[in-house]
Amino acid sequence: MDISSSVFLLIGSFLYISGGVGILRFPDFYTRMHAVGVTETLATAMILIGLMLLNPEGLVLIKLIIILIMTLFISPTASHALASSAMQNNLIPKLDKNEVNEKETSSNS
Amino acid sequence: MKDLLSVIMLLGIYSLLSACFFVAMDAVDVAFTEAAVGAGISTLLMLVAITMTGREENPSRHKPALALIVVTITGSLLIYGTLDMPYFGLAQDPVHLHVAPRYVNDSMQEIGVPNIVTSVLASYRAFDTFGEVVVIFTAGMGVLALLSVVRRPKDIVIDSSKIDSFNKCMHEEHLILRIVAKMLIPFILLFALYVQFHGDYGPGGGFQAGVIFAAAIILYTMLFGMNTARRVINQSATQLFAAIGVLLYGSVGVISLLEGKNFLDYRVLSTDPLAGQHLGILLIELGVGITVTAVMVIIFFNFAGRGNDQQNKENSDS
Amino acid sequence: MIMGLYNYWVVVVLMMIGFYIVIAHGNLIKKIVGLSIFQTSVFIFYISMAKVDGGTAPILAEGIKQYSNPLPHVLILTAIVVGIATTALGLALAVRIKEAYGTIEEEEIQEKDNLDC
Amino acid sequence: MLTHLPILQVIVPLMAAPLCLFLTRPRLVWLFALIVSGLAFLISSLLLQQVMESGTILYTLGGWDAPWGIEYRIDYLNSLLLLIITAISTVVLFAAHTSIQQEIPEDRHTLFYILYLLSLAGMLGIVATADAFNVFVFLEISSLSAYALIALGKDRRALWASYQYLIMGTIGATFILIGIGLMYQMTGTLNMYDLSQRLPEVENTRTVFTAFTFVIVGVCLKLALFPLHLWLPNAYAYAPSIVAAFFAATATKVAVYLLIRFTFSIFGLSFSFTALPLQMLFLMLGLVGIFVASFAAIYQTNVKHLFAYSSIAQIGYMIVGFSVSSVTGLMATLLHLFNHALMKSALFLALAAVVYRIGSVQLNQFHGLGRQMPYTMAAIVIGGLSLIGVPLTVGFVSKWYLIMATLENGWWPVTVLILLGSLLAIVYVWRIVEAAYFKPPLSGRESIKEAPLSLLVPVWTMVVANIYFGIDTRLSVQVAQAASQSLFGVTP
Repeated sequence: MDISSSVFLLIGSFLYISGGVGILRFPDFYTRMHAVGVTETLATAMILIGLMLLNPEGLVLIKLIIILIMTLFISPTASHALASSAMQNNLIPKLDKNEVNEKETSSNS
Repeated sequence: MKDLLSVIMLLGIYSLLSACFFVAMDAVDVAFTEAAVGAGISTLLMLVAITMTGREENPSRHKPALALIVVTITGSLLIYGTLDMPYFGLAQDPVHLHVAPRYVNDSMQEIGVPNIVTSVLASYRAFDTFGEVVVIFTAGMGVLALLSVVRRPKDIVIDSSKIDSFNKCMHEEHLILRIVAKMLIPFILLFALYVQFHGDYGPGGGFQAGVIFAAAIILYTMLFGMNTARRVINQSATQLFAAIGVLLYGSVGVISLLEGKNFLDYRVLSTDPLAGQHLGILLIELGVGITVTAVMVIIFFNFAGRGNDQQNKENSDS
Repeated sequence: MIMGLYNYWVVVVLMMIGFYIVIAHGNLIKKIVGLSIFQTSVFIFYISMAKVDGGTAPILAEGIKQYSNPLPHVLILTAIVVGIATTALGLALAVRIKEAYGTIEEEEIQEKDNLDC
Repeated sequence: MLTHLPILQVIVPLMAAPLCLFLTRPRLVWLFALIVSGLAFLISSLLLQQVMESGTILYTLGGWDAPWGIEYRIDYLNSLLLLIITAISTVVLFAAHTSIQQEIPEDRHTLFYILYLLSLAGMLGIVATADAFNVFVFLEISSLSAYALIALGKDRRALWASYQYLIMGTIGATFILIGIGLMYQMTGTLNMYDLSQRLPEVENTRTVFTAFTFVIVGVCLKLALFPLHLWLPNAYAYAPSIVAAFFAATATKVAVYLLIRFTFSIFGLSFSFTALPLQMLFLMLGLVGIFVASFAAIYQTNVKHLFAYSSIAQIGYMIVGFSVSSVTGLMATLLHLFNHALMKSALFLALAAVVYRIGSVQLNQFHGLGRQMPYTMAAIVIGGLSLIGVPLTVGFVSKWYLIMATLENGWWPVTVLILLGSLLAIVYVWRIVEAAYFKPPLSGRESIKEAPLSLLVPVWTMVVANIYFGIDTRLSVQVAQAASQSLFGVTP
């Protein structure tokens, strides 16, 4: 039980870190959002499952399950809201792979 | 940093981190409040405020030398003051030897509530909490005095037909957000009630519950528009609720006065002193919850209403 | 000594950052942000002094002997509320100032006032 | 019910404030607020009587004993302050209904009265309580409502003044909070009496020294002691006249009270005056404050600004009396506190009447008002004489005791400086007299009439009080003497 929970926790932490790396390394707003949005949901789920395995009975388990369900709803919605508001405010996704463009966005941010 | 938006987001993160620090320091109630207030409501209010004041800061022309001197003097005085402080975390610090032991050791017999913070907050130092509710009420009245917009009846008549058409086109845009929010809001309200009535046993209480309850209403307002929210939540009724909360708290105290005991002595509320304490704490926490919810809603509505009003004026000017 | 006091020193540094922002910056919103940092650091100071090594959160439960001091927690709950009340009022004033003066920079407001006199 | 007077003093206005929201018409709200304030005045006079008969009154809130629960402790010092605050508030409220008609939009009237009552309750709470943290909470109630009230002023500069006051006030309050935290850390208690018992054990630590400094600086910010006075002139000048009248007479007095309470009752005399060179520092700041503010007052063209600077100068006198640190000196401070409240409320109420008629308080608009508004102008003249300290007015009594106190200590240069300061007061008061009586009325303003009776009655109530307490000094001197003797621990 302990081992499996630590495996889950480790996977979750790894995903968080990779999301963080993504935020720093990706070139523009949408790709960065993508990096965080995707990893974060999964990572949170992993960590919550890991915690459930640590304490598999009682009120705590129910609370964790509720948190899990809520996160599964909320974090994709938040990413969606962020992306759509960026789109509405005319932030154009970077499509070409021009080197000059890349430097501009990184210096802007 | 010249962009106020990022300044405010960083402030929110700072508040959330300090909330985490409070958990590490065993102050769960405080952490809860700091997360709800510092990271939640105050960030939100600041964001609404910068939509009206603009988010760019001008390059400054000030000379920081004087400020630096003042800050250095104050800082070094504080560091000087820390040198004789009792060390951090030791059980024999004076703070832990006087006054506090009674709360830890006797509050179970005297009040019968497991959460010591609640029993100190709501019974031993209940008058401070009464003051706190009045502070919140004052803030609500102050914001009302500063920002409330007088609505001409003409606007409202035109509004109601407009709202529906406006809603329809907004519905397309915010489809996902609205559906998720509709699902979440009942849960948020339920959670607020849980926090409200579970405050005796775990972290939580009237204040945190009030903020969460208000957060649900604010979420609804942000997604469905001020005008739709106005149909559900009556402005003047909200103001009355803010008053009712304070009065509920105060009248618990007045009942003890009428029974011949001192102000806020809950033991008169029931024949059994412990049951009296329970009832008293329940009632005053309810008062706190009502006032906080109402005031938060008042503050948000007035900020947002002011913003809408400004936009309308600009539109009619152009 | 370093282990016993470092917590307070961090608090002092945070406090002074907030205090500096309040007095040195000219933007009204930023002043309020500074005030917020200043107050939050005072909260951290209070909460730090309540901590007892090996203690737990002050919610009575069986089998636990050592609790942290609940009194500073209560005081800070009140102080947080006072803080948000001040913030709300300050922001409301800033919004009104923006409407009346068209700016929220301290120097520009002073200039406009001097013109009025 | 008589045993519950200490708490009733605070909760009557505190609970009346939300009740105002249930009343529909502003006129009703005004009447209600006036009754509440009158009731508070009644309670405070009963309290003073009780204290005079039976000494200090203790009242535990929630039935919990002192260091664990919050306690109210009413002695001579508090009851004097309570009496001043409630009396001024009642008289000022009487004039409020007429005055705010012109200065505040109709839909804000109810809110005005609510905030006014909250501010009153906050000040009463600060004065009545014996718990250091409770002071902070009520300080915030009174200051938050004060910021909102000042911002209700017509001029846009009122907003800016209110914002500056908010920043300075919050810094001051946070400093006090830090000071209280440090004291709590060293002693483990928040009750003032308990603190005064436990502080001597640890008084030689650097932490207590820091706590003392922070509390003093925080209080001085609220007090507007020179050089921390920058927020005050604009706040008083651009606030609605009624608000200015109320705060000029009470707000700084509450801060002086806190200063006295912290230095004498909590830290104790010997610590307060040895840890810092407090005596010299306050003497210097007080004297410099008197002169700088008086000179500034001479050059003002706005009469409200003029009186605001004169307030700062008067605070200087109180601080000088405080720094003498003898029974007579403290007595002079307390007397001046009482008397200055009477003078400034009379003057600012008279200004409210002027604003009501001519809509401005610029000095060049005062021309010829001496003949057009004879009663109002006579009130300003008597109030001004009192500021100078002419015999038969209250100003004379307190200056007399102040001079006695400095002479007792052999500080004759200080005495000379105080007298010189009074000469400066003659100059700025004379400027108003000159404008009002010796200049012809402005053209197009011949039709200005005397202010309505609802404003004249409160103005003249205060003026008569100025003269009455200048002649019959028994009550004020007796209470001030008893208070300062008990603070010095002298048994009469």
